[in-house]
Amino acid sequence: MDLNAFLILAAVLFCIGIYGVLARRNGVLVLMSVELMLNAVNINLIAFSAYVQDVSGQVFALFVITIAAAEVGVGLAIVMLIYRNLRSPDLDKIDQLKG
Amino acid sequence: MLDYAWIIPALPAVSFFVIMFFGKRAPKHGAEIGIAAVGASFLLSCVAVVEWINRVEDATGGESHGLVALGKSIFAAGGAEHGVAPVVHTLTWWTSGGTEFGVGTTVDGLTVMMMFVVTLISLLVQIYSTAYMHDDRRYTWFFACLSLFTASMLTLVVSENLLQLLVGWELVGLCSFMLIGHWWEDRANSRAAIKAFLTTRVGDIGLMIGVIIMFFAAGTFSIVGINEYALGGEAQHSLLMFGALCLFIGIIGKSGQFPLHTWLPDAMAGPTPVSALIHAATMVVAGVYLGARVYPVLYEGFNIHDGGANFMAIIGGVTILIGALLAFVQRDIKRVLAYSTISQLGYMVMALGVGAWTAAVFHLFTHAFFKALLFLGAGSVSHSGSHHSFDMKSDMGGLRKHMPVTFATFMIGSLALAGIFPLAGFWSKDEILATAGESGFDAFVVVGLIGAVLTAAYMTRCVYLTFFGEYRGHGHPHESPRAITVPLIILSVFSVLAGFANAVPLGIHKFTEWFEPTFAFPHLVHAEFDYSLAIISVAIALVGIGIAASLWFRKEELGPFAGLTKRNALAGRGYTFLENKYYLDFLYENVIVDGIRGGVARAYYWFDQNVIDAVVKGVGRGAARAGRFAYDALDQRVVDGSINAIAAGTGEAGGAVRTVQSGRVQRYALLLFASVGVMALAVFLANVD
Amino acid sequence: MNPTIDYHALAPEIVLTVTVAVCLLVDLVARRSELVPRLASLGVLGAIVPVITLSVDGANRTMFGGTYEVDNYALVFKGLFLIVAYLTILVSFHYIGEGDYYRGEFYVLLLTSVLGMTVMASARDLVTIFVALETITIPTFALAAWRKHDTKSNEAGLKYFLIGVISTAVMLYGMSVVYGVSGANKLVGIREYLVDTNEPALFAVGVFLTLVGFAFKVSAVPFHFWAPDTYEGAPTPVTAFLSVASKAGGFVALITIVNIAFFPSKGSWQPVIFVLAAASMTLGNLAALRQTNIVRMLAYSSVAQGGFMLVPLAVAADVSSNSAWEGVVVYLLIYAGMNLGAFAAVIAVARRTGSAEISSYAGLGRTDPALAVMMTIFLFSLAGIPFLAGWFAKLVMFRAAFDSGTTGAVILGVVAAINAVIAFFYYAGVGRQMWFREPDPAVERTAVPTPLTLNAAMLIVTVGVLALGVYPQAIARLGELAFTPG
Amino acid sequence: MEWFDDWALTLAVFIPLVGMALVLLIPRAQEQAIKVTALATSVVTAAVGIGILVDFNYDKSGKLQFQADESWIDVISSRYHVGIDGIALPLLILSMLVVIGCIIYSWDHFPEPRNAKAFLALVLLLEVGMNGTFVAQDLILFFIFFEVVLLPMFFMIGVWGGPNREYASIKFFLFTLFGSALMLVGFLALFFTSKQQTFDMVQLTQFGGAGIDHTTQMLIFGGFFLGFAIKVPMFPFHTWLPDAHTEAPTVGSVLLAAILLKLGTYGFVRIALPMLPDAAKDWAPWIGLLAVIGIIYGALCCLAQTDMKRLIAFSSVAHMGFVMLGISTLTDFGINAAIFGMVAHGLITGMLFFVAGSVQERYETREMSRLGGLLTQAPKLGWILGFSAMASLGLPGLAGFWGEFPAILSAYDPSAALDGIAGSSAFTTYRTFMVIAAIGTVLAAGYLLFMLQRVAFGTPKPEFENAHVHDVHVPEWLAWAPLLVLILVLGIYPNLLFDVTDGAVTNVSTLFSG
Repeated sequence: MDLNAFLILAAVLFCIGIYGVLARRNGVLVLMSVELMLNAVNINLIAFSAYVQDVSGQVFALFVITIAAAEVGVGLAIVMLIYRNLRSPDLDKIDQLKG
Repeated sequence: MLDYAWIIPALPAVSFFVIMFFGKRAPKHGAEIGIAAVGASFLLSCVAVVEWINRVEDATGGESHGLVALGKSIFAAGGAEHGVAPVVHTLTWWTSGGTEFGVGTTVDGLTVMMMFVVTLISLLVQIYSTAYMHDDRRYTWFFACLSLFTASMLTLVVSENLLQLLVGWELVGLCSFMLIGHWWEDRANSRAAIKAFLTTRVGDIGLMIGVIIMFFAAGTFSIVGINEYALGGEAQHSLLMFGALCLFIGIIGKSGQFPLHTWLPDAMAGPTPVSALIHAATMVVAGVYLGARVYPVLYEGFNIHDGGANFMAIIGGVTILIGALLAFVQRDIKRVLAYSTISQLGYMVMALGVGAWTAAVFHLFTHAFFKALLFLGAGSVSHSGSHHSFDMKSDMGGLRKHMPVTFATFMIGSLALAGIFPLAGFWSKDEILATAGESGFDAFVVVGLIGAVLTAAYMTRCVYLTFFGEYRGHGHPHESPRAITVPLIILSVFSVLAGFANAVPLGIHKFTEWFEPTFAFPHLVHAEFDYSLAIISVAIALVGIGIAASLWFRKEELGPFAGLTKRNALAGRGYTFLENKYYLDFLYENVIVDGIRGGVARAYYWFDQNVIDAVVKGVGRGAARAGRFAYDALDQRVVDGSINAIAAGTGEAGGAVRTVQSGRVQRYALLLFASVGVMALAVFLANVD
Repeated sequence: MNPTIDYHALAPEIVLTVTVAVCLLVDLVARRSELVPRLASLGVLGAIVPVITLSVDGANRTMFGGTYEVDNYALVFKGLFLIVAYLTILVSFHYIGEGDYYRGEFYVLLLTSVLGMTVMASARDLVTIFVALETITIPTFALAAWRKHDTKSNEAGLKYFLIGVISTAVMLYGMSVVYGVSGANKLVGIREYLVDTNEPALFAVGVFLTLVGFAFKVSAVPFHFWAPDTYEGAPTPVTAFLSVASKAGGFVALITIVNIAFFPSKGSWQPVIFVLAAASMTLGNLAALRQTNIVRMLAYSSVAQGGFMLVPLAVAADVSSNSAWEGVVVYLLIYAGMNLGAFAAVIAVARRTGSAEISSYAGLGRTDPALAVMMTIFLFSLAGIPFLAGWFAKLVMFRAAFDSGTTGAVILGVVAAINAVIAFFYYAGVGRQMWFREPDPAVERTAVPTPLTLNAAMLIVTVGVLALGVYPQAIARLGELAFTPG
Repeated sequence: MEWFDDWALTLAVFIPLVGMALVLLIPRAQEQAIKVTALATSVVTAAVGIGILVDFNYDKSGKLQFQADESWIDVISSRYHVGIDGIALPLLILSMLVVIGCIIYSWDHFPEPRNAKAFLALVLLLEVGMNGTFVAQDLILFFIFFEVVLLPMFFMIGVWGGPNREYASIKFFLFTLFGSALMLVGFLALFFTSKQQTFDMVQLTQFGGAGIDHTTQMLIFGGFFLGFAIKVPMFPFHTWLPDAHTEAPTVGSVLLAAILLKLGTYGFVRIALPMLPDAAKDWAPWIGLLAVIGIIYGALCCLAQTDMKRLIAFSSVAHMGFVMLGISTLTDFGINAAIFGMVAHGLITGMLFFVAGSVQERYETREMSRLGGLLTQAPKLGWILGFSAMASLGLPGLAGFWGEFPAILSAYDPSAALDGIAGSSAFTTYRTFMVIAAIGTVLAAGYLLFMLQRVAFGTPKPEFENAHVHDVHVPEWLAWAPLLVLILVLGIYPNLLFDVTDGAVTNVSTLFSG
């Protein structure tokens, strides 16, 4: 089994996630990009876990999945709140606090 | 008393505090306290003089029991076999690095002589002041200051060491500052006071450094110790030379020598009794006294024994001439006397410079009396004759009729100053010239003679303008009260007689015997009385008087002029002399009158006021300007400015940092990822083997 | 394999968990009552009890196969977190009670976060650290946006959240690399790997990426961008909590992971911390200089303070004794107190003027001298002026730098010294407003008295700051204990 | 008196702290009670000071006495170690004395915005710091006390100061903080480079920097130098001083000039020189250079001033230049002179600031062009101004002389240890310094007389012609009399002080004699 293939896949996914986070203006899409990054991590963890023959990596991945869900939950709630107050999910419009 | 000499300065010092704190409540507002204290000091000084004389007599009588040397009792290498050691007492004053520094008294002939002069003149001045300053608003304060002045001068005189002398020296300066600026309401007066203080302080730099050099050279501040060191032969000559030079700078500043003399005429801003005190017994003679005190240092440092010329003699000579010349062109009687003092101090310094120690000190002694007399006389004139003015040309004239005592005493003083036989000035001045000639300083004999002519001439002018001619003032001139005239009379007695203390041709050498230090001192030259020189100098003085008399008297109407010749033999003789030698008259009508009065003196006065004094003022102004530059340009702009610039720059940087905080969350994310990327790369590269 | 559970060791966490549950229930039954905060504070105090008994006992208790450890180190921090939590509750009591907020949930989330912190203090493997970190962070995302009708609060929450999850993702990526290269999940295992092997450069990158997550938590430059915006927009008690407890949580994680796991691989973490320290101090201070809003200023100040705290960490590898680690801990403890005090005072002032602008502090010394005195004490303590506790924090920081004695450390020490001076400028700026200026008549003041809870919180901190300033041995000993094996 | 020996210094330092706490507890309305408490505190402190003076063993003034050495912060090996010797004793007593004077002086006229409670509390806190600095024998303890004075002075300038007070107070604080931060850095570096790893000043002095390589010593000394030189202040770190003095209330200026500046010079004598003698040798000529620059520069700046207080402030720069010149010679002469100079400057400049404050209170201006004729309107005040100015310009017979002249004297013959360091010959260098310093005395006379002339002499300007000017009143007399008497007494019999300091100073100077 070629570990590198998995690692490269994870890296690419991670980078796509980064791109999404930076380029998307819609809050929801940004959240999804973050999910992409977290999943890249999961691939990494599981691949490594298999490679080093240690189960804790997979446990780690499970925790990441769970917590990512919680995170996205809170995240969506915040985006909703903003949408409710500003009537827009556009992140560019949110710059009251600066300096 | 020689062992308790500290009491003599202590009395007036205590009286200063007593007057200051209780004087206002005293019946005579403090004057009596001051007079009592100085009077007591005077009496004790007399006792000291007598004791000292006894001591010297005992020693020279061949018996050694007089040599109770309380200090060090080593005889100077080159000293006479009958040297009498000074009486020295010390207490610990301060300690540093385990070394103890003393404070105490050194009493020898010079000391007792000075104590006598200082206390006597101070006493007379104080008595005089009770009348002169009668209505002054700071009468009490004035007496307090006079007491302090006397105390300071006496401290200086009895000093055991140079540091203590420096203390007295500065205190004398302080007192003259306070007294010159006594009427400080007028800005001109306080300016004169500050000028006096600052100018002498410039000289004090020299003194201070000189004292330091001598301390490290000789390992002690003690005057006896330093003198021994200077003569010991072990001394490094360059060190002595620097020490002497620095000390001499102090003398220049204090004793009004060229070029630091300009403060002295301005110091006339003070009340007249103060002028008398400053010019006769304290302040300015402190410089000469210092020279006499540490004479071995100057003697070795300036190589006086070599003859020819030296820095000190030259400065003295120059001062004689400029002082005398400047005295010609003054309208203010006190300024005439002030310049005259400068000139006479020049004699003393020159005397020291040519090795005539005894003559210098002797001249100091005699000069004290007649100069005090002249100043007090001038004060008397202004007090009762000219309505508090000192302007000879506009407010005086013809006062001899109204103020006979003042006139007579003033005349005596003038003649003594002019060096007319047999008054005090004659003996001392003559001794200076004789010794100078004897020691091979021929050029300075000529300078001294020229000075004598000029002295006689300007004093004649002064006397004439004040006492002869028509009264030009606006007051009601009358004779001064007794408190003023009595001191005048006493001083005139001394002005007549003091010279006989050392009347060499009469075989009197008492002054030399009693007061000349023989302990740790250079071998001094004593010239024989030189009759030709004496005659020349008197004649020359008479010529001066004559010239001046004819010059000023002739311009008046015939009446007063004729009156003068009848009443005043001296002036008449001068006049006759000139009448008979008309060509001489012509000579100076055209040459000397236009030359000296109109030309040389005025030119020099211009030079003095516009160059020398301008330099003095310019230094002051330059310092102020430098100060403004240092403050405005350097301190506020550069030093403080750079600090403020750093502060401002830091603030700007803060502003720059703020702009990064744009408020856009995705820009933050970009920065975050960018930093992560860059740093991750850096970490990777750094850890790659 | 049945894990043996030491209930005494877990008691603080258990008490907290129970309290959270009870609070939730009570909140359901009795809405809008003051019962929840009271219960919450009781719960926190209750959790302190086992911390004390455990410290008295003093033995190390290891659980779950070495992934969870209750030792002196953990107890010191648990104590800190619980005290901070208690003070935060005191500070929030009226703030949350009087505003337009969900009250019950606020405390539930707060305590959950604290629970995460107590866990963090004991976490000894990557997974537990990750879970603890997220338990700390996720509730605070919500708390930051707690003022739900205020767009600024929303914005604060969003920024915090986004940067937070991104950092988490980066950290996780890093952890996955660390795990993959070392093959160990437990920190001790990672260390063993490092001692035995010459690690590849990739591992260093993994370490760096892992540190990013913590750097976000402690708001170290350049991962601090969220902090000023979030601090300003969030409700002030939340800001206080974030700047103190949450930051401390991040530091604990950082110390644990660096001290136990990464320590032998000096090259991979030391330069990073060095850069973070220098940048945080300098940029934090510079930005703080130009602030007009006090919360924002304190935000930047806490960035800078974070930089100071990183200094001993940056030199720890070159110091033979534990003094550097102790330095971080002592600094952290003192910082927690004074910063919390400062925020409490900000809340108290805002109650009167309704403003957080620094200019609204003008004349506070006249209108409310006691409050102004306390605020002054907190600020000058933050500036490190002696006999206020802050000086000792600064001292141990400098001490660590000079103990190592390497050129880099000395440079860092001098940079810190200069920064300490710059920092004074903005702290004194507030003092200047309070004392040197007349009250601004344009600012409306309501004469509401400062509530008792708030006053109590400030007073406790004031006494602490003064006492520790005069006798810092107490806190120094605590720092020393943390690194003494029980 | 075993008990007293152990506790005297602790009492001297902390009684003011207790007093401060009491003052803070009294309600603000009861101003009289506050004032009495503050005064009583300072008097009791001074009584302890007198006890120390009486019990002090003058034959062993070089030995630390009244020592107390208790554990304090063991973790960083710092101890509560206090003790006093002949160098610190005069300064401690001076500090106590000046504080009493300040409290009495402010009795009836607290500067705006009054608030006697806060003002006196700050004064007492200042006393804690000042007394503590002089008795501390542990570097960390020293540092704490050194810094404690900053806050009260900051507030004193900032709250009770003049129009530009904010700028001045922050500037003061930032400057000194910068210096002390680097000083602390120096302390720590010394701690870790010295073998004993101790902060104990006695041990560090014995250790004398042995074994620390030269470059490190030079750098550590640099830290000390910045810390102390800013406090002194030496050119070019002096710019905080004129601003601070100009804006500070009278009492603030007095305390600043009389005591606070001394902390810097004291630090040089107590810490920098004995702990790092090797580095001190290399630094000394440069310190001497800055000192003489300060003398001339300060004097020149004085000449440009129109504000009386600012003039006095700049004069401090010049006077402290003499003190530093003395220290830089590394000889017993120089250091003795420096300590005398510190005390004298404390008394004299303190007095000058008092008078300047009283003048300002009466005329509501310090602009010298508007003043004049003080001697006619308030003769006693004018007289005291004259007396203080004379003392300040180094008139023999008054205290100022004994700080100035011996310092100049010592520069003629600097420590033999310096030879070969300052260029070709230390003697040439230092003798040049000596001449420059001597010129400085003339400038000093210039600006002080200049001030005296414009303020005291002449007649009042038309705007104040009919003003009713109260002459010196009772609190002023009470506050000033001890200072005036001491100026005179020390001037006449300097051995009072030299005798106390000499033993301790010799300990320092012998480090440089070999």
